[in-house]
Amino acid sequence: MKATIIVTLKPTVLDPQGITIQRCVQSMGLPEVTDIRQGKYFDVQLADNTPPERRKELIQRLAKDVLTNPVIEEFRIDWDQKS
Amino acid sequence: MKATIIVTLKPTVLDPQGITIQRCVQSMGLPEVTDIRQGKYFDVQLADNTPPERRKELIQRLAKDVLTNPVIEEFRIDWDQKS
Amino acid sequence: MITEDVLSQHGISGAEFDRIKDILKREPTITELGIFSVMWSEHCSYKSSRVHLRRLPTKGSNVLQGPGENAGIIDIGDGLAVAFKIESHNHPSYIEPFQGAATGVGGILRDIFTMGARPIACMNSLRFGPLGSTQNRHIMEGVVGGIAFYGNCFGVPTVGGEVSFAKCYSPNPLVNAFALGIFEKDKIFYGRAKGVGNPVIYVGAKTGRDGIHGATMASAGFGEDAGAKRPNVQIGDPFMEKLLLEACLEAMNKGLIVGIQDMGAAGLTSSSCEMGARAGTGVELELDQVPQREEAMTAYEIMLSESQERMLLVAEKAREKEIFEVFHKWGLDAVTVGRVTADGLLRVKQHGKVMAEIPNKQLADEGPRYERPMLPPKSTGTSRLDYFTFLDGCDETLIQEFLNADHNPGTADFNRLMLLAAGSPNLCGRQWVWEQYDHMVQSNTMIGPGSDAAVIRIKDTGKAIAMTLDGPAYLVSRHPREGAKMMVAEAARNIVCSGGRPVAATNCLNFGNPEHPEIMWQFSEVVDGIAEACSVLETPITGGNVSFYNETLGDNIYPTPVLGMVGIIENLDHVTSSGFMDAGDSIVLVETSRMDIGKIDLNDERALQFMVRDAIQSGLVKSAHDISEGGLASALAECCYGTMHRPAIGATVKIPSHLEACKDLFGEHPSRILLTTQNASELGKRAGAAGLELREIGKVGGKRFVLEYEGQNAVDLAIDELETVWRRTFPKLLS
Amino acid sequence: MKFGVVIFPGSNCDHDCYYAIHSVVGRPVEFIWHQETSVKGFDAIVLPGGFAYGDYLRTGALAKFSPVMQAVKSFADKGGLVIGICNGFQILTESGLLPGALMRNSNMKYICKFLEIRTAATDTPFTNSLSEGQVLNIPIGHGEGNYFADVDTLKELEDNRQVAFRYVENPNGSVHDIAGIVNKGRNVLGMMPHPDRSSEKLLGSTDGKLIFESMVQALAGRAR
Ligand SMILES: Nc1ncnc2c1ncn2[C@@H]1O[C@H](COP(=O)(O)OP(=O)(O)O)[C@@H](O)[C@H]1O
Ligand SMILES: [Mg+2]
Repeated sequence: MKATIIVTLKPTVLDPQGITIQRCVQSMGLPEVTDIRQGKYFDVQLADNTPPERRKELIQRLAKDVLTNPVIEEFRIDWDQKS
Repeated sequence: MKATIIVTLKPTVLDPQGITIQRCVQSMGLPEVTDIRQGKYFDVQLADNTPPERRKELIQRLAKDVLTNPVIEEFRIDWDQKS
Repeated sequence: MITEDVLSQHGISGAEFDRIKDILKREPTITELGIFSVMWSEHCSYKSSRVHLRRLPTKGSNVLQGPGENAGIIDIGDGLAVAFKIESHNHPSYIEPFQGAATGVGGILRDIFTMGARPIACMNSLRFGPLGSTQNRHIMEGVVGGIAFYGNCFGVPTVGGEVSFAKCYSPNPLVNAFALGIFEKDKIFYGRAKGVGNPVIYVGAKTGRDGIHGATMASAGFGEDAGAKRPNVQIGDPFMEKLLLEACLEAMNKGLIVGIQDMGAAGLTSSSCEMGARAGTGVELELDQVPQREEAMTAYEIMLSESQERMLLVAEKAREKEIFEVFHKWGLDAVTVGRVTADGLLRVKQHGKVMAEIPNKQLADEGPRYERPMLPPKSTGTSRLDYFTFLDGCDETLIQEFLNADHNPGTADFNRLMLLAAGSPNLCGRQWVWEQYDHMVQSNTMIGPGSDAAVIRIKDTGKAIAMTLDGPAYLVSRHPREGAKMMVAEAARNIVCSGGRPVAATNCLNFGNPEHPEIMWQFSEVVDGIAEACSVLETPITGGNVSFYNETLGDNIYPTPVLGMVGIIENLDHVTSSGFMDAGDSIVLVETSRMDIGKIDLNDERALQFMVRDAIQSGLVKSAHDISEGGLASALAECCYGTMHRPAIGATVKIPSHLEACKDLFGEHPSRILLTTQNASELGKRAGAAGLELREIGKVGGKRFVLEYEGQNAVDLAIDELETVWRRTFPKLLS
Repeated sequence: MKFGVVIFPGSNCDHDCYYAIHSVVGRPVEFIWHQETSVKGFDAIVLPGGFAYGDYLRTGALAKFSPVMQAVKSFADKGGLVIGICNGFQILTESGLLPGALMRNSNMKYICKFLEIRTAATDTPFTNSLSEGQVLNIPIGHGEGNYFADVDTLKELEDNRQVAFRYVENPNGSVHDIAGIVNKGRNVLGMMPHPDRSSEKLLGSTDGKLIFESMVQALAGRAR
């Protein structure tokens, strides 16, 4: 059982990496790229015998308490129903 | 016009970051989490007047030539049709 | 429109509001109120501390610039000068340890290169609560990571500092960052908006809603709702800062810049009004020109934003274009956002309307000033840790082991105590911290972290600069004035031990709530202690920073002054480090005849420092180490541990017997230095002439660490075993 | 004989390399701004350490798009000597001038310290004055020095004896303890440790100087 957690900077928080990449890309001759924001992506694998109600709680906790710094980031969970 | 590019380490490449997180998770008492792999997530904004055929090429090129190091990484594009 | 509520949100008292109305001769607009609130905050106006700071000695033959500018400056000869300063970033680091510490480093670096100096070294002084708590560990990992992230990328070596632990910093850490830069002494730049009609140019990162009210945040304690204040934190971009450095120095070199100031606390507001106030001019800003990262920002937000990596400069009228070229070369935005005027006013325009109009002088220089009430504590009894301050913050069982040994020396196991001391949080090796810092970039680091003072050579001069940070908070908490004197003395001693002459100092005063009379008394005592010691040791204060309101849920931290001392080493042959060099060298203890605890005689200290400096310059000394926390035994062990150039080396030493074993081994008497030499008798003569006590106490060599006390081997350990404990503790505390 | 030290935005060992070559080794050296499109007139190119473009995205990833890199590439293709130190090594792998990639250190932390590396190949223009197995005392300073290459690439590196240096004690998780490699033509070296920080006694070691001196010797040989 898998889930994907995506952690991004809050929209108003400065993203120096994104800005730098975007500037570079522009000067490389891709002026159409007007903005890039970088985030983190986590593929999480859960043991197959994890009960469904526990899954939800688990992934939530993982996303909220471990993978996200709530001061500057926010997260989003993509549930993957496969496998 | 937006697209999302996700860059992950190739499955054959050891992910020190993932391992560190995995360890942290285990020590938190979440044994159900059997594997975590970390990747990068990019939200890319294109100028609205970019012609559709150019969009595809652009994002492909960005993903392949800039955002990914083919020695260790692979990428995936999520097209976002909104806006 | 401006209600009581609005005033209290801005931390402006009724009396202060009346003054604002007096100055303006009308009600302020909300933008003006915001501007006053940041400029008159404790952080920017020094309203509680100013009356005391005046007592610090600030003049000396080497001082080119004392307090009042972005950094202090001293003359180091050869036409060169160094600028240095220390600054706190405690509150932001509490809220977001990584970014808080990172932007602290960014801020102090800007203060240095704003003056035209190229930063060549950083240090930091860190205080955390005990690492038994997950939260404290998390804070420390974040803070150290943030400092490394910023300094390493910017390309300045982080060459020293200190880390210590005590309960009162849980979970409110102290993060004080120091930076030092070098330049030609006739190329100093100041934050002055001179020349009516000259353009005011904005360079660097775009303005967002970052850190709005950061300055007022740093001026209020944290209650339960600390979390709610979180969105204020700024993100650091060291790459942008590196570009700013190069571009600013290039523009300065080309003679394009009239005045320049970084946008630190209170951002655009403080930089513009302070530059105007210093030059006696007005500054008119057109906010529509300010590069903005977010939509629909109000004048209030733009003026108060604390987005990082921005500078404001005033250029020669005719040379605007050249400035733009330099900044564009480095890939940076530079935009004219206003001009210098003759009317002395800070005038802020947005969308064609005047949003604020305030006299610069009154705003920047004539903020409120308080003589807050002071109250000494009823009595200062003795504390069980007076001899062993390194135990503060340790587990109670560890403390008890030492206290028991102190009371019953006959039954004590000193091998065990030696290992416990070496593995205690305040004494153990800090490699975990400083191996994360690039301490070698710029290829000048002769002595990096881990010795008494760091030493940076100045290329092409045959000279070096020594620097150190010291802040013995526990001592200060016991006796603020004496503690402060001991702090200055120790810092100077560290410089002397590295072969330097202490020249000048900067200080960061971290205190609790100044509205509490006991805190204000501590503050005043500390200032007097620093003033006295700096006068005697001839090391004037060239600047500093005050951080009040370091409290959590009403508990104040220790009064924690941190002193940054800078010295000059005239000849690279004089550079000396603390580690023992060669087997067979004699180990010599030099001290004053008094065996005080918790207080210091500054004249004796001065004699000690002169004697050792002189001995080093005469080539008599192979290594020198100041004895501080953990006493003689710990200092000896530190000299034996492996360095980057040799493995651990043993020593056999007779510990002089004055009191009881535990105090003689681990007690922390001030004014003592350990030297190694091949000419102990010559050193003895010199010490005698100076009225100092000098004893040859042992020899370097072998693989064992042996401390003999009253005819017995009190400590007899393999040095490798001891070193392993010392080196492994820190990573262990964190895992 | 003229050395060129490239300055990328964010390079921060550019002056260190310049100083080592100019004042310690005593050879002519000039800076090359990253916008240059030619490296004509230079006999050896140094890509210095630092954080080019902040090391944002990946170390060395954005620097490879600087105009000068095209010129460096053709210079290298023609056999010119190129040394990449630390960030320079990362830029060389990103640009494809050297195989493999440099990943986060296995402990996830930046590491700055002196350590020992062992010379693994002496038949390169960068190591010709070293002896096989010679141990150098030299510092590292990096967060991403964990060298990675797939099995085939590694085999090729080993078969061609392209590994120039190995760590005596692996600090960062690099495969095969690799601290530095050369390309097949042996005219491009990438190494994580800093010879520029270990060329003077007062900095703690003069071992790094041997690498610059090897280059001088190689260039002198070529000129003959
Ligand atoms: N403890 C102190 N001792 C001496 N000078 C101080 C002290 N605290 C602040 N100052 C001086 O007051 C001035 C204002 O400091 P500060 O507001 O921290 O500057 P900045 O806005 O650059 O951070 C500086 O010149 C500083 O050196
Ligand atoms: Mg300033």
